[in-house]
Amino acid sequence: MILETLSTILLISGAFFSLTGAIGLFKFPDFFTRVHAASVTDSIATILIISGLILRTDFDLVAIKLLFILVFLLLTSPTASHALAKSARHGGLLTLAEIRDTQNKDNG
Amino acid sequence: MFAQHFPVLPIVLPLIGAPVCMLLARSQLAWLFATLISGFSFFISIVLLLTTLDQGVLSYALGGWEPPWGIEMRVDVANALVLSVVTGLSTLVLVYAKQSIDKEIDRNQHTLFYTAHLLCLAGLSGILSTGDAFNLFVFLEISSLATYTLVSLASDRRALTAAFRYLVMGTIGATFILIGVGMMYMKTGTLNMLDLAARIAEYDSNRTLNTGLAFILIGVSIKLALFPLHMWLPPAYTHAPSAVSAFLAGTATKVAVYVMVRFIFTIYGAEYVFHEMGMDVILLVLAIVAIFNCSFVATVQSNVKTMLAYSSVAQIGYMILGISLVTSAGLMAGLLHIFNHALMKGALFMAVGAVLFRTGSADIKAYYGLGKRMPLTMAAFTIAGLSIIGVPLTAGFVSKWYLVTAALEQQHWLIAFLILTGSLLAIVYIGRVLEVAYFKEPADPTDTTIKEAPVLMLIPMWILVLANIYFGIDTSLSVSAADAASKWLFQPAADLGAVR
Amino acid sequence: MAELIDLVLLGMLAITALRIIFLKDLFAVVMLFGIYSFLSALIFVNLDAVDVAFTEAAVGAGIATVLMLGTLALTGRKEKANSHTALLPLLVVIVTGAALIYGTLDMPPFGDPENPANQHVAPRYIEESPQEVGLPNMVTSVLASYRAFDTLGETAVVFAAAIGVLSLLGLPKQSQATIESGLKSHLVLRVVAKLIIPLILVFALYVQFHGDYGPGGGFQAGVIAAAAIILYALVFGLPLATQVIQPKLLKILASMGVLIYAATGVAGLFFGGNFLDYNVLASDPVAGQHIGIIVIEFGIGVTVFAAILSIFYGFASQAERANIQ
Amino acid sequence: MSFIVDYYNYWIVVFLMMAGFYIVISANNLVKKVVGLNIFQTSVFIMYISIGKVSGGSAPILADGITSYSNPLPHVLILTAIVVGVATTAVGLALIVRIKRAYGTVEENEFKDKDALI
Repeated sequence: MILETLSTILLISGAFFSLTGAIGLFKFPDFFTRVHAASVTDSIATILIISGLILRTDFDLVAIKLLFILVFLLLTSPTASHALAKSARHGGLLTLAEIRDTQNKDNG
Repeated sequence: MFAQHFPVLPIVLPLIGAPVCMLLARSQLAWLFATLISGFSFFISIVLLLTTLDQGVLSYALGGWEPPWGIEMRVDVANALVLSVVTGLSTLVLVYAKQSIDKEIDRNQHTLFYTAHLLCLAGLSGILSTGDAFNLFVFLEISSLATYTLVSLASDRRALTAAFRYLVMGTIGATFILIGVGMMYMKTGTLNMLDLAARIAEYDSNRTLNTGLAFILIGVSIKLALFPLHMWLPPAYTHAPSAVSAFLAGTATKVAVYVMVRFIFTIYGAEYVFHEMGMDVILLVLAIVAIFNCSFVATVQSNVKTMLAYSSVAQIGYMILGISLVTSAGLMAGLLHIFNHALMKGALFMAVGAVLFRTGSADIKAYYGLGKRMPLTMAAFTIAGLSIIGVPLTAGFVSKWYLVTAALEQQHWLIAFLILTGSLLAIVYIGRVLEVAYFKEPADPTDTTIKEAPVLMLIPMWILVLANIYFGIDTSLSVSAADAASKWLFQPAADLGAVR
Repeated sequence: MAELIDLVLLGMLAITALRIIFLKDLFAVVMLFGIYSFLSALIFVNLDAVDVAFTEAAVGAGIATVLMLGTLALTGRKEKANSHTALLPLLVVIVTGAALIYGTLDMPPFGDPENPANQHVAPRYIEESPQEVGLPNMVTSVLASYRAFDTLGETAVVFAAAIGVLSLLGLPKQSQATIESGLKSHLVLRVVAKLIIPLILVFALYVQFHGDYGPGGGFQAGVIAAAAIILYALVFGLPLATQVIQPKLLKILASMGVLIYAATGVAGLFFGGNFLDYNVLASDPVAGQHIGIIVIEFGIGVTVFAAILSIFYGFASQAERANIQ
Repeated sequence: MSFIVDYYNYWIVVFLMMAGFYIVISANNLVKKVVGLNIFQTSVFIMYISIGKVSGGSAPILADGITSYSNPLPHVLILTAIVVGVATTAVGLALIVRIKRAYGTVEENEFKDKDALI
């Protein structure tokens, strides 16, 4: 019973973070903030959802498989976000603040 | 010991041969190996044809699982006949290919050519022998993928766009067939052709089954280049390597015609398709338009390969015409034309390839005065051309004769007249080439590099030419096989089920 | 509940498809196609086709998208504005669609257990295959035993595709890693990739040999193993990858896989059965089935791995070539 | 009403198929054509899998306590078809790469013009 409540809380908060991530992806103004929003969905939301799912198993083979998926995702999704942001940076993309700075300099 | 496995061997041999061929690094070795494999398949097909003429149908359950749970190979007279044509032409083309592709294909791609050819052969044999509707789709895709590769191997860049267009059209066609098979499966729960036939016969008229048939027929029509879905074929045949054109023109579209016959006669039953859905009228009209439209287009082509490609589409019209007459005689004439057309188009494309080999061009200008310089090649072209026209004592005459008789039997005077008029157009386009070859002087009379084609190209070409004459005089084998096949196919589907 | 999820997913697919029609940015089109593919994988899971979903996610969404992106890198990402009117295609599509809708009107209802498709051939697979073939995963039983000839054909199709790409694009020459290539500056990526690639390979082996019991099998395993090497090539550069797995070896492996499969079938002949009959491979039919299925799944895995990887090599070598010029 | 519940799945799938088919025959860009082919085929796969679904059934992997399984046969067919589809895609894309190299464009109407010049 306690486990089930705990798992429900985890699942709902996971769903909440996915939703905020998705909203952020649409609403944020530039590339870097959007990557940030997307990586929220990738990392914290998946951690919460998979932990919630693990609590609902009988702690058998399924739980171990889920644990593997969790570890794998923890390794890959931050790396993917990092690689994305870094490539954008290498490609010469500026953040919104930097664009504003350069514009101010040009004007002033 | 292996006799009972013969129905599956024409597929399995080239299918195993292809990867082995890939491993043989030397071009010569790959050629020898591929030719042997193909020749052996031809031998088995002949044995199968004789056995089926004698005993009727041969059924082979793959994996030992009885149909409809497992996949069944089902060889009867009809597919054994087409199978012999396909494997026989493949062997001759492979013999011919050695020198032809030396000139047309990059050296380090020769093994890939032979591998793709064997895969194509395996796919075509699979389409012919299989008794399972989905298995047919799988083999269709093997042969198609191999064909796209074969076409694109040519060095001309237009071969690439031709292959791409072929790929898009071919995939649309295959997907349509897939949709149709899905609809049939939905209503019957089976994929085995005989089982399908028995279960479809239980429905009187059903909108899902009708749509399924329509999609299959459209899909197959794309594959067999039925007018107006033929637009992929002329560029593909024009720009493909000569050996590939010779092989495909004689086999690929003919196998698709066979697939159409199979779906119409074995699975749905002629009664259902023609009387309830009225498909015969549609096919008849398309066939006649194909004959006239494409023969006309052929008469104005300056590239001889393109001309022959359009002529192929027109000849497919004759086959479909035979089928759409809805009589045993008509179907027999159609099947006979599959056989004869492979002989004549194979020979014609080989002759054109030999000219391309010596002159480097397939344009009609290259043919000026060739009658003296390449007498054997042009003689082969002439005889095979006469066969296309339908001159007596050639194979082409025999199939036209039976076609006209079949039309007259039904009192379709107009159709008989149209068939004969269509032949007149063939006289025009073949005549143009013969005229410049024999009655015009070469553009450069001092050029001595143009001489007779190599022996290895002449032998298979002349085998086909002699076959054209032989089957024009002694029709007993071809006609009796086609006749048995059409009678076999014309039995009501329910009777076929009883054979098992 | 399952129907509701199905409906939502189908709706999302429809939106994705419509978006693809009107987009001109091909990069976005390809990404949306990846999404389309993943969504259909979800539908497959929802409709109980777990094996299919696995394959669609790995092959459709994974490999197809990677190849499309590779092509875009070579051909440019903008579609030119189309001047001719799209009236004829629209007409063709409307007629075809109307025909299909007409066809649906006599279809058996969706999901009904009484449908002909669920009543005729399939019950035997469900009821008998655990005894006859001895595997819990019925999809594997049907795939590898009842309809093994289809699967042989399918392996040949993969082989044919490899031949096609090989003849069109060629293979990279095995070269020293002198050319600047790969993602040298991405330290994090390199470290994580080194950590993950062995894990992916282990997972591929698991999928390969667990296919009898759960979703998976040779196709998925081959694709996953190829993906590991593709990741390696992306991060560390193609020249290094060609030193790990040599292009020449791939040619041999692709052929060997098909031969292993076909040889299993031929073995059936020599032991007195039909082609691809595994019952005769051992004294006990079920044990024979098991041996046969393991061997052919291995053959499939080898061919798929080698074919997918050589296809990737073909595209990558073209990209490399374009970079040098 | 039951009419809609029985068929809604197939109708949406028909729409998806036609969306893919439309992209294939209307697109001028070859890459987009290939994407269209893939969408067309994937939608046909969904149709097949829908045939095999049994309401209340579960995935066709033998398990204790489950009596109703979905039909495994369409799954097998579509596994094959997916692989066939990706094989065609690979060859098609390879052709596109070569066409780009030979013609400098992958727009269908442009290379038709270029061939006419020769």
